[in-house]
Amino acid sequence: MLKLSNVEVVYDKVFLAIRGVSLQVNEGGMVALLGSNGAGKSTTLKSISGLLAPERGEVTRGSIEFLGENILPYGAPKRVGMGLVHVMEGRRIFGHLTPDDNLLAAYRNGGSRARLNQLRDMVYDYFPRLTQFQKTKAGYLSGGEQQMLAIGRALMTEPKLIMLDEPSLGLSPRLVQEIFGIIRKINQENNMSVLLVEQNAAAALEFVDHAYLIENGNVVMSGEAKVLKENPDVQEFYLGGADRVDYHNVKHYRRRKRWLA
Amino acid sequence: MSLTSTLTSTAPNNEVVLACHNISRWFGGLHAVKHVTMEIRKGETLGLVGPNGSGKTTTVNAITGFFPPQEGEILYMGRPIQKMRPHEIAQQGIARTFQNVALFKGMSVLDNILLGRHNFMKPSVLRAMLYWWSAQKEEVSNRYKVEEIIDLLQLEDVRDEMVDVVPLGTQKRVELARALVAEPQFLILDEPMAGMNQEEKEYMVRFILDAKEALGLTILLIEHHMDVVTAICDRLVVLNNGEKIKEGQPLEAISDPTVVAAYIGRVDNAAA
Amino acid sequence: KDPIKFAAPLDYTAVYTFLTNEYAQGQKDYVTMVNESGGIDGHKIEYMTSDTGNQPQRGIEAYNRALRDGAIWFDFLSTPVARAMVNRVLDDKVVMITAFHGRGDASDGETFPYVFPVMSTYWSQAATLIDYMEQHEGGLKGKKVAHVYIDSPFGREPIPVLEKLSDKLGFTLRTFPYASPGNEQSSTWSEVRRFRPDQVIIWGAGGGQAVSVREAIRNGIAPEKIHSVVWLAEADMESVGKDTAKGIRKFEGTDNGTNSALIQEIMAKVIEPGKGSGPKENVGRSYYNIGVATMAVSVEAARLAMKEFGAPLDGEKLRKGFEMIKDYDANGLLPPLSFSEKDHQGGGFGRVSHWDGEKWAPLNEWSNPYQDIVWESIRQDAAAFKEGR
Amino acid sequence: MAYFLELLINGALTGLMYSLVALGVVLIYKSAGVPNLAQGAMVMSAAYIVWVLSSYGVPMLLAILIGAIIMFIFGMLAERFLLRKMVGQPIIMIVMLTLGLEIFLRGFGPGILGAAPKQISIGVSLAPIIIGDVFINRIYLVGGVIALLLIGASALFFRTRTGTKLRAVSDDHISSWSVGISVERAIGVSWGIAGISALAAGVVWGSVQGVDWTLSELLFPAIAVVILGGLDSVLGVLIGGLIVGILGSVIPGYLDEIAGGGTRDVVTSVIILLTIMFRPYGILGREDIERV
Amino acid sequence: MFYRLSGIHHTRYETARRLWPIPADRRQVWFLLLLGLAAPFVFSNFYLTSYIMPWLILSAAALSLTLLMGIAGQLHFGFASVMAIGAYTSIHLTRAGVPLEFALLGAGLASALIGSVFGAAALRVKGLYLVMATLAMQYLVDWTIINVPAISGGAQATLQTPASTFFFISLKTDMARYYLALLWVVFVTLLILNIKRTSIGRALVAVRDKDYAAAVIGVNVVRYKLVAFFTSSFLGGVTGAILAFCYYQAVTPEQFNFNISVQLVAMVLVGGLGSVLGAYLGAGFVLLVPILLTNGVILLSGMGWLDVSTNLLAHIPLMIYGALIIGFLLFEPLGLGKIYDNFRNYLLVWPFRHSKL
Ligand SMILES: Nc1ncnc2c1ncn2[C@@H]1O[C@H](COP(=O)(O)OP(=O)(O)OP(=O)(O)O)[C@@H](O)[C@H]1O
Ligand SMILES: Nc1ncnc2c1ncn2[C@@H]1O[C@H](COP(=O)(O)OP(=O)(O)OP(=O)(O)O)[C@@H](O)[C@H]1O
Ligand SMILES: [Mg+2]
Ligand SMILES: [Mg+2]
Repeated sequence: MLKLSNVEVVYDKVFLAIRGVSLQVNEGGMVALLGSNGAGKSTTLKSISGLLAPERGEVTRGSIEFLGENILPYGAPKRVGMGLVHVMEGRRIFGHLTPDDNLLAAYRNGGSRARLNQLRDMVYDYFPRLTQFQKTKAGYLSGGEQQMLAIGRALMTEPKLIMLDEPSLGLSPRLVQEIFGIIRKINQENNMSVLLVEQNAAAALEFVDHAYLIENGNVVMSGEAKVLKENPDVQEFYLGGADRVDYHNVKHYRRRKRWLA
Repeated sequence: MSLTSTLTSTAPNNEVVLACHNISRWFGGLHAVKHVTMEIRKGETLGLVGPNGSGKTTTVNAITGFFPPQEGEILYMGRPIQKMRPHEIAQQGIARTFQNVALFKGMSVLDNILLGRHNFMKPSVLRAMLYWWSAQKEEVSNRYKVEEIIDLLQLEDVRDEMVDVVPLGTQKRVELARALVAEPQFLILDEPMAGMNQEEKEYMVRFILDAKEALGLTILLIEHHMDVVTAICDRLVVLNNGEKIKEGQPLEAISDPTVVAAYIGRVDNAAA
Repeated sequence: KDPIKFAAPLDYTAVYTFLTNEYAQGQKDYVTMVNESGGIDGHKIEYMTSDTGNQPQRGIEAYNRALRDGAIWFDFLSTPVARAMVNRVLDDKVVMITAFHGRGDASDGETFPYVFPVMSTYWSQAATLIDYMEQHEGGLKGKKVAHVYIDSPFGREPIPVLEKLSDKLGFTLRTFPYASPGNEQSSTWSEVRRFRPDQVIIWGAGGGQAVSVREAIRNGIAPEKIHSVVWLAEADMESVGKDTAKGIRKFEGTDNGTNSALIQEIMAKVIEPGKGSGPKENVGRSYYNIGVATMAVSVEAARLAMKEFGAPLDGEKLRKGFEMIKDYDANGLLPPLSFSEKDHQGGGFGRVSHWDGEKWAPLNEWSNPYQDIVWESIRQDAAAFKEGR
Repeated sequence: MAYFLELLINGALTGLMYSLVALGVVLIYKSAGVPNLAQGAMVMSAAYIVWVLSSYGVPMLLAILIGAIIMFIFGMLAERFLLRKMVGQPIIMIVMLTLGLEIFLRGFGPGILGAAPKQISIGVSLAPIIIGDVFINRIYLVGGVIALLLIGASALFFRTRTGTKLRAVSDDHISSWSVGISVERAIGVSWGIAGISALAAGVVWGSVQGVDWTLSELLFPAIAVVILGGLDSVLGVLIGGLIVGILGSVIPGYLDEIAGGGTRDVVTSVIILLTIMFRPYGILGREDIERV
Repeated sequence: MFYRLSGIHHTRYETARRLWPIPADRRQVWFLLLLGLAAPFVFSNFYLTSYIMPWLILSAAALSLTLLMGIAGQLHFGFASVMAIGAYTSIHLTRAGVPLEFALLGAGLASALIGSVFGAAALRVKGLYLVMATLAMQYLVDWTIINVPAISGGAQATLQTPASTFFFISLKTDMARYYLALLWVVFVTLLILNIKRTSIGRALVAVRDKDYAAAVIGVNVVRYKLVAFFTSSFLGGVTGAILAFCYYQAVTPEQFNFNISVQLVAMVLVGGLGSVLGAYLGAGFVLLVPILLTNGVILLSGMGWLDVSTNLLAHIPLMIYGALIIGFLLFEPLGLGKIYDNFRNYLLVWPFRHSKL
């Protein structure tokens, strides 16, 4: 349902952030995008959701298709209307609004009140913890709660594909597990596709069917999660090897990555 | 550099570097930190863990003077510091990094790190005016220390980049460098490894261990990556809802049932 | 023959917008008339105008540019700009007129040889208004006079003269400032009403004047008791309501309307043939006539200078020309003005007129009362200026 | 006592009339996060529009209605062609942009229509309402009532679903985009509404002091009101307006005589300074959520 | 082509920290400095006194404000009042017989003291609220000057600058006044550049960017905010005095009113926040563009190409000026300085289009 071919993004008219990224997400699929810092993962998601413009970024080449339609000419709100939603890195909830108003703000214009309540109940069902904070400004919620709210807010737009940028960042092990669990539940119950950017590769590969590896703005490897997990490079650089890492004896210099698939 | 050769003992001894006695902090009606007491001894790495919103960052903010505790006492090297302002506390030799990277966006990596030398420089307009006769010497002499740390943390190639364009992982390293050039005795790290993949995590751990070894640091570490915490901390303090619920050896602490229920979730999460 | 260059960098866009257009129209039309009839001894007058936005630095630029181009006469119609220019015109020896604005002490020609207030200064205006009350309103002894003014140097300028007059004539003077720009004066007027004044002087300009009049009437002060500085015009009366404002008085330094021979001449020679520089309706309005009058006096000075010294004119000759003007009434537009090396005000004549519902109608004859008191102030301030320079 | 009452009442009404100008500033800030320094110039432009219409013989009420539509469209256009390009830029740049707009409008209206003051009248009698020895200004009363109505309507508006979306937009443009809120439209609407409130202010103030560029100087008291009440609080506009108006009337009413000069601007300035020292975010303004 | 980075190596920390590490830049700076020194002989007196001198002095003012707004991040919408304090102080001091050299110093100190008092009052606020606090300063200072005749100079509210000498050189000639202005702006420029590259500048930027992060490395946030207010007000005060002595030769309250404050802010912003070059460009833009537009429009209408009423004629420059401000901000929000930078960067990477990858 989502297809990127050869997408190139330039920031500030001069800085090439990704070059020739191609990837695909199928209906109901769960796909992960892995890669080190600054590889261009967030940039890829922003190019899909149309959020590059405010950062002076621009898709200079390639095409992005969603549900068979080329969405590049569309602005971000229109893409959300088509069922494509992006939960941004760093949560970015509306800090001065209550959680309830956060959810309300994301509900589409002109939708019925009944549907609104239904969606809201669904979100509170997934994240019962949010119900306790009816009166507090969302900006004062803890990191994990904000993350839940951000996902819940995205769900209010009734998406067909949800893109999550590092949802586990800064969360406690229990919450990571909880949130991944909920994402899986959402994926299964609503047949919603998921495109997930994660640093926590071990958790992500457990959980998706398919994954892409990005380095330096290029896709260097892609395949079934199961297959990737067995790859020696992935093992060494993303999963910390087969055994527990001995942090006290980490090598200072390492061999180059080769990405032999 | 010859940093690694000036080895200091990393074995904990009995000298208490920092002691919090019964500190509390409210935000409006919210009791974010409840009567927390803890001690950190010289050369030790203490892990501070707990669920999100349990008050870890607030505790650190209390120690560093941003949100002074409304109750209780904080002693650094035996002296009370809870009434001092943040910069005065920094001048005592306490350095920290922030959970959400707090670098100065308008500056290059080098300038950011140079700022860490603030306490060793005498900034003044008059000196700036007389640059060639006065400030230049200071700039250059402090530069040597900065270069040492840049070397230690392997930041050579991004030295002249603007700090907001380098990747997040590197930014965290720059922030660590900025804290280290201040030559602190006590270092607080607030989630230095959030948002890093395995490889970067390993590097970061290496840097922290190297720095600790080279500079003889005492470290307070907040981190959600249990594998790291168990590997490098000497002791753990576990907070939940602002209260200290457990203190002890890392592996023992995180397998405590209350800790597992509140924080870890499943036992095998502890490994990840 | 070479033109005589007059430069008028005026404020078209800021504080003085309420009058600049009409004023400049009057000046231009008069220049057109002079040039149509052959100029001064065959020399045409070149009138250069531009906008200064009431900003001194733009005024200085315009001044320097005009000076380079050979201008010998300047009119800025802006207190701040004119003030920034005083030293310059004195050094460069070119004439600057400051009709109804600028410093009152510049009337002292010995201290300010190149500055000509040309018309009654604010001090003379205050004296004329008080004299009218004294003469025609049953005397001022024991009466109460309220001076309601915009809180700026301009609004405060007449206070020393008013104080001297209150001592002399035995009336009680109270001053009521309102905050600049004067679009909101309600608390000031609450206070004025409670003072129960017998006479009220309003001292402001532009929109603030209309607000003053409205507030005065709203607070039950009869229009006949309201006396204004020269800056009150037809537009303000229309704003308040022509009938509501009936009876309001103001100081007048030039004739109003189109009755005077000079304005008639302009109508015939410039307006009728379609050579006017602006809307016809403006002709004869207060600020138009002031513009005509300033230009008429200046051209008269140039004429006298030309006769005496011959071409080419320069600032010094023009100044002497001004000082040669004796009993000049601009064909009925002006009270008889006489200048001298000492007196650059021209005598300080004026009169009081009132709004009769349609136009301003004079209430008394031209006169220049209490000039001794006025000159006391002039000499005082001029001496201070000399000291500072 | 009557003197005090009169100062109090007229001051309160004046304050409400300032609130009318201030309301536009708050509306835009609350939904777009932009402090609009062109609001004064918008008030002026609105008054010019009504003057032009009524000078063509359009009845006042109709002129106001048409003016409201024009001002709404103007607000939308300002967003479309100016503000939209500035999304994500530092706030001070946007402030400068609105200043540029203010300079432009100040040239445009008086340039096209003539700088001499114009008159509009909404047919309110000059005669005051007299209660005992207290004179109440009729047109201020009208202005005050209009201000109350508009403030009430705005307060209600922000409770609606659209209002919530506008508040979300002021919080974070980019994340509003990410959940499908059309930031452009939201900001456009808020500028449009600010345009309408500018019209109300323009008509009332225009009939008090005449229409010329000095109407744009109403910005300063309006900003004082906004700072006092809180930049993003509609209710704050009401409270701030009342305080600025009353103190600005009562204090000079007693102090001017002693100080021998107009003390109103000083009073206002001191109010601002004190507010900022003791309540940096105004009486009802929201505090920045700063988490270390 | 024009700029080459290759072949330039820094072997010492000193040279890496030079003001203009690229030789081409250095050459440009020398050229401009020489031009500045030769200006009285190159340009006619008219251009010198109506354009170059006010531009230089206002650049110094914009630079002083840049220190506060651009580097230290404290917005100031009352900077003209700071300059007013300097101007009035210097005039009163010289009138009292103090030599000009000391009067300038006194002007700076008076402005600095009063300026930092207001700064201190506004220490807790940022952004727009600071704008308002400083606006209040403008009104309070204006009011004091206007209402205290001893300051404003009596009923006329005008004070002429007395004839003075600066280091034994009489300021009677335009040339002498020009060189004093030039000396001052060069001094301010070097000072700001040096502040920017030393520890004090970094501390100020730190306070601007993230005050809590500055505190954690030992920067006393309160103190540095005050230092910024003090220094910038000092420079502003002296600049105000120079403006009075070299350019206006008289002071009236209107020369330093709120509009001037807005113009100063506009200079800093249109030039580009924090950019030294931008301060020059911004000052030039705000000062000269309205003048040039006015003259241009008059020229056009004089040639019969623009047949409109005087009133519209006078307002057209205002409209264009407003539109230009808007246009530049839309085109490059970081200001004229950034436009120049982009151009320079283009030359630096020429003939390539991108700097990376
Ligand atoms: N607004 C921007 N302007 C200029 N360069 C940018 C911008 N945003 C990102 N970049 C650069 O683009 C590259 C890719 O960034 P991106 O944020 O997509 O990386 P990422 O893979 O999401 O990394 P992270 O793990 O840090 O989130 C980085 O080198 C980054 O410095
Ligand atoms: N400035 C503040 N104002 C109000 N409440 C605050 C503030 N800072 C923190 N809190 C509240 O205090 C509680 C503790 O927060 P804290 O940031 O210390 O948690 P934490 O343990 O660091 O969590 P995380 O792991 O998510 O960083 C939270 O409920 C938070 O909402
Ligand atoms: Mg990312
Ligand atoms: Mg935390």
